[in-house]
Amino acid sequence: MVKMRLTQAINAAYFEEMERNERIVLFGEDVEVSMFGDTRGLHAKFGSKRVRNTPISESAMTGMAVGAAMAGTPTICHLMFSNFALTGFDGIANQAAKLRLMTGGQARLPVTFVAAIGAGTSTGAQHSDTPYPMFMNLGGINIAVPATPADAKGLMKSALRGFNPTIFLLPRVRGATAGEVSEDPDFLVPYGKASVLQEGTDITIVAIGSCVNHAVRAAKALKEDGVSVELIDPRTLVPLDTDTIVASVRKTGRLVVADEARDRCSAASHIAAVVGDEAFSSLRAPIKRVTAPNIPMPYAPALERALLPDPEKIVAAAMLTMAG
Amino acid sequence: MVKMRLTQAINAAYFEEMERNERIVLFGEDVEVSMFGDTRGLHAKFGSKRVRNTPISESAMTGMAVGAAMAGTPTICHLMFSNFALTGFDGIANQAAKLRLMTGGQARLPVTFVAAIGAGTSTGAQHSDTPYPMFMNLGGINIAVPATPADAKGLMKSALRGFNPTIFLLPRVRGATAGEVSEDPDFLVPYGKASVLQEGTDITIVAIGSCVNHAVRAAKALKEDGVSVELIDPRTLVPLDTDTIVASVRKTGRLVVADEARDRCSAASHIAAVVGDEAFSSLRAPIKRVTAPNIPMPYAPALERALLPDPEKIVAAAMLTMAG
Amino acid sequence: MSQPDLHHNFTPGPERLKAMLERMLLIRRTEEQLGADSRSGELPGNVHLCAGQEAIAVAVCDHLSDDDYVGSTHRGHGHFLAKGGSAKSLIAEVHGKSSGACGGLGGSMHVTDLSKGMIGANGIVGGGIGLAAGAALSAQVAGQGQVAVAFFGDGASSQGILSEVMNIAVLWKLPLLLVCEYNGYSEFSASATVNAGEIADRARAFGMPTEVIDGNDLEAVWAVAAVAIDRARKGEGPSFIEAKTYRLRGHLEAEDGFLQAPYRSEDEIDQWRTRDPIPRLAQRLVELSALTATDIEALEANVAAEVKDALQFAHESEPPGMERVLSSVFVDQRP
Amino acid sequence: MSQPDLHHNFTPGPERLKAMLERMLLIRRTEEQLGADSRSGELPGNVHLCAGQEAIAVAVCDHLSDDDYVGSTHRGHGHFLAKGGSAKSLIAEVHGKSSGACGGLGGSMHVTDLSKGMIGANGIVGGGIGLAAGAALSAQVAGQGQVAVAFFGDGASSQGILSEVMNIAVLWKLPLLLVCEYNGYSEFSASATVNAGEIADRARAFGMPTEVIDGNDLEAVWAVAAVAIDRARKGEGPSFIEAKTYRLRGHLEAEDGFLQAPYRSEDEIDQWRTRDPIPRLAQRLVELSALTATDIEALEANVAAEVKDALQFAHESEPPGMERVLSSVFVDQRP
Ligand SMILES: Cc1ncc(C[n+]2csc(CCOP(=O)(O)OP(=O)(O)O)c2C)c(N)n1
Ligand SMILES: Cc1ncc(C[n+]2csc(CCOP(=O)(O)OP(=O)(O)O)c2C)c(N)n1
Ligand SMILES: [Mg+2]
Ligand SMILES: [Mg+2]
Repeated sequence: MVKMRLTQAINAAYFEEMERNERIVLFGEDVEVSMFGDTRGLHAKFGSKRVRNTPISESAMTGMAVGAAMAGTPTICHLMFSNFALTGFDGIANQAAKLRLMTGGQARLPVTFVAAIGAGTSTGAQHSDTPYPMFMNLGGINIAVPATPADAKGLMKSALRGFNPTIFLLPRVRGATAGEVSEDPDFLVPYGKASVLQEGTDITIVAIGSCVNHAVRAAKALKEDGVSVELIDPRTLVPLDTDTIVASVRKTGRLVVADEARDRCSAASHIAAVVGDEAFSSLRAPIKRVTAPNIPMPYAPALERALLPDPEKIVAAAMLTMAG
Repeated sequence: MVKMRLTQAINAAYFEEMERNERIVLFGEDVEVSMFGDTRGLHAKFGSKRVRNTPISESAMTGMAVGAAMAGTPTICHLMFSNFALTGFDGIANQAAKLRLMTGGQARLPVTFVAAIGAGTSTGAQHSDTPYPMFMNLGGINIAVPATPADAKGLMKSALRGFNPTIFLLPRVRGATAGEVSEDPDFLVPYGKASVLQEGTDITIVAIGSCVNHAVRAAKALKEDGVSVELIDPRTLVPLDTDTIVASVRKTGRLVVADEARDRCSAASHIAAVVGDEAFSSLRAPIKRVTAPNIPMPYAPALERALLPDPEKIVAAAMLTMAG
Repeated sequence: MSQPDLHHNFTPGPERLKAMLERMLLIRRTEEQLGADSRSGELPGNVHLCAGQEAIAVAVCDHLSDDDYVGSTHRGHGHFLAKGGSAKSLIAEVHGKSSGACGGLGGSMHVTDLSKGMIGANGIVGGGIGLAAGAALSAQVAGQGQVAVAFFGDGASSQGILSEVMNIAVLWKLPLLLVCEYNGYSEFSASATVNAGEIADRARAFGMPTEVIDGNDLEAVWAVAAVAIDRARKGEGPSFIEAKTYRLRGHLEAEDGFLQAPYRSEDEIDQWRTRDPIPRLAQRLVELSALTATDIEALEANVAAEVKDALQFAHESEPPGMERVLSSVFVDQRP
Repeated sequence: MSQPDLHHNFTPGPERLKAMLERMLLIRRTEEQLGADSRSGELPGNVHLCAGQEAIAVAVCDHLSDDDYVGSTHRGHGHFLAKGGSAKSLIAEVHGKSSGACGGLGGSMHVTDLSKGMIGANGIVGGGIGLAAGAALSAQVAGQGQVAVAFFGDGASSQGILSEVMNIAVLWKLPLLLVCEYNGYSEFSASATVNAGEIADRARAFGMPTEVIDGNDLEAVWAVAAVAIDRARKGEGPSFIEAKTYRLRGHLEAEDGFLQAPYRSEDEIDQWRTRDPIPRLAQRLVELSALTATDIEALEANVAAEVKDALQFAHESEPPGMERVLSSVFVDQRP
């Protein structure tokens, strides 16, 4: 075990897997310099054949990543901010998510798209989206949203050993939080297995990405008020471990979902819909969603803070639920 | 009143509004020929200044439509199939949906993106998506999904008289269904006002786009079984008339949502989440979603039929709910 | 800009030409069958036929092995067969059968045979360009001398992804051949109304060897492709071929159902019929004394038998079941 | 391809040059203030400064009125001020205040002033190109002789949307001027590593009048832009200017926080400092006997006062409230 930040954990995963599998390549705009730090050192170590800066060409990048994967080369396509995934969306939405089905299962698509999500640093509406709900609706692509360095490393390593297209999202404001990470070269985190961060009996809180940290704090505050929280981080949104979530709510009877995405058709909405269906008879109160409102993110810091989920909002939602 | 098909109703809306407002322009690939028929005759009538075939350049098309609108020209950007909206997604997701907010409310964006949605004619995975859930999550763009010729005309006319970016989606398999349409030049259908197609007391069915017709048939079948259905078509998904839906479920205590989109983070999920929250104490059974599974659409006709919502699936979901 | 010349007087020789003539015939007759099936309402979906354009696919793919890659378009039957795909798996696929190339899950616009390096027809105009460029990157990293070819239309040339790919391919010296099948139309729009300037000039601007050739002259295509593919194999980077051709059929078989007026003249079509690459190559082989009328009949008979077999195979095959779908979304994972 | 020449010996005359010098100074000093505020941690978000590139924005916009449109980039402060935006509304915006150009909702990457025809900085590289082309379409339909200018970087030139827009602009003869601010870098990548061939050649391929000029020579930019904009106003279609320049500051002010090593040499930066367009124009005016040392001091003092006022204005302004947000998503509709 060693303590590292989330971006360092991803960096370690790249290093280990690119050493283990000589075929893996990585490209993206300025991945040599590495603005976020996750690709730092890779070019020096693996050279220009396997690590390449690209021009600003998101359509070609996503399309090429899929083509390279289809031809047998596991490919990491680094898209910097997740909004730029929308600029080059065809390769993701119309190709990566569909090609295996369209080819009748012929294609293996070991391609991993990496991008940062989330607001909180006043980068404005075009650099602050949390678009995983859109990706979840695509139907043919895995989605990882790690909230801890260990999960980041294990999920990235699993993606790079697998054969399914994956969107790997870094919660931006969590990049600097450190945590213990295994050094076992075969440390993997499976897709579709939620992490139960804390067991509890009164209420289930499901938190995604940047909201996990908020939820941890909220759970502490709630504990002081005598509320026992079961805290679940799904870690991957596709596949989504609804079994763990539903089982938890069957036990607690209450659910709050905290998700930085805009509310409409959010991951929170979907989880609420599934639980509302499958755990209906156990529910003792309405399921509450703590999400961002249905608007683009403004620039001014106070507005950003006011709009984003935080521990207080999660506590408030939980208390409302407890009262229900 | 005159009987016409959905695409004819849209055609009539274009004609009337383009005559009324000389500034409106329309462009898209082969809009002169008009594969769907909705743009037929416009070029002959309004000429090459206002009606233009474009090259196959979805990124430029969406970006230019937004820029033209921002500069004061109401613009219809015809994208043919909704999957191609994903090819040119930046102009929609990063520009249209965000520019008014980013400019602090300076920009008016009278831009209407038109595209066909849905499967059912074996056009394969890249021509069969129903991506409105993704658009709903964008947060700054209106979405119309008319299911009748009258709504199609009225919603299109409202979009063309307004100043908000709008995605106008034609349910493909409904294109040929005829219905009565007003000839009043000021016949408008408002955004955010659901249409209650049938009042009932036992169960609420919310149906979107191509599912409306299925739901009408399902309601007939259910009536024969003595089940009284309240049938609601939201008509616009942004804004979404949750008030009407919630009020209905408060009355009936039961809800089925039928939506051709993939289930995960679908409109159905979102409506279920909102109703599960706001009408919690009235619910007598779990809310059921009749949606497409989380996979790209296959080609073979029998598979398409098996995967898509239909009246039988809606009836089955309703009966399950009635039993609950 | 001085760029290497792709023009050489290479020639395939009569035996190879005869094989290519047969391949072209197979494409033509297979598509005639599919066109008839589409018009009779037997086929689901739409079909886009490449009749008249076969020389380009066949001549280019003659230089490729199964280890090389081809990315294609919505009009991909010809590329599929030229790359070595079988008429059986093509016809079964378009008929939506489990024995089809993609198990009946893809359809006409998605015919793919990875075992032959055919990475797929694509329903997104421009989509195949990105995929082929990615395959070229994979080939370059693998270092085994494989190449990738992207076929695309004149209409597709206005998609931004082409410009992006040309830039990257030159910068990275990718083993990529870009083949623009200039058939003069983008759906129902004449090319000049949707393409400014000469398409080939766009490629030249990036510093890529570029040739404009008669795409209905199989030998001409073959000769230029020989040089371009050889360059790619040797690590000398991408090339661009603009091949002028014509589609003798409609944009899609169903177009008469919605067209209000013709978008091209009967005259124009007739003119191009006289330049049909198949009789043209046959004629050439006759002139070379490499082909007799009897030979032609034999070729036609072979091809007819193959198409008939394939159709019967398709008819006798089962449509795909749901299990096939569920196992075809992810690898080792249920959707 | 023979295309019209944009090169002429038009000259703005000393008074106009002096006004442009002052505009450049205003941009420089305003950005110096914003840079300092960013580095001191007073500003939210990131700022990208255009120091060294001011001549291009100022010379081009000198030909434009408030009815003309400018689409800009992430590095848009200079375009905003050159198009007539005020330092007050710029500084207040970047400080996130309600009195800012966008009420503090946009920030540095989105500064917009529609009343001046400045349709916005844009956080998406290439985004402003599409918007400006759309504005050009609007102008063409309106038929009042308005024009639109798209500013974008050398890095942005590899975005496919540029190729798409060039094609459409030529086909439709849009009143559009495309201005590539070639500063040699795309973030931290030297241009030659991300751009194959000459960018201007790509424009030529579409058949557009195209010039490559010294972007630090305000008069040269002015003269070429004069012709291009005149052509656009007369309905003669789009033009392309590639203006070679250099950014004297980092890609973003915060870059020292994450850079492990410099990506350009001190030497290179020093060399370009000697070509700074501001002293260069001042020198030229002195040579023309149109400017004295006292004049320069007066200009500097004016500008300093304006920046100081603007900063104070920003400091004294309130941050935006939630009501402003809720009314800024839709027109006549709550989000
Ligand atoms: C992204 C996208 N936009 C539009 C279409 C609709 N479409 C299908 S084929 C076609 C024309 C293609 O023209 P070209 O590239 O010249 O190929 P050709 O049909 O002539 O072989 C269009 C516009 C599409 N399939 N994908
Ligand atoms: C679509 C998109 N991709 C990537 C980025 C990240 N990015 C911001 S500026 C920049 C470089 C732009 O270079 P250039 O166009 O030359 O402009 P310059 O910064 O030199 O003025 C990049 C890659 C972005 N903002 N948008
Ligand atoms: Mg064509
Ligand atoms: Mg630059």
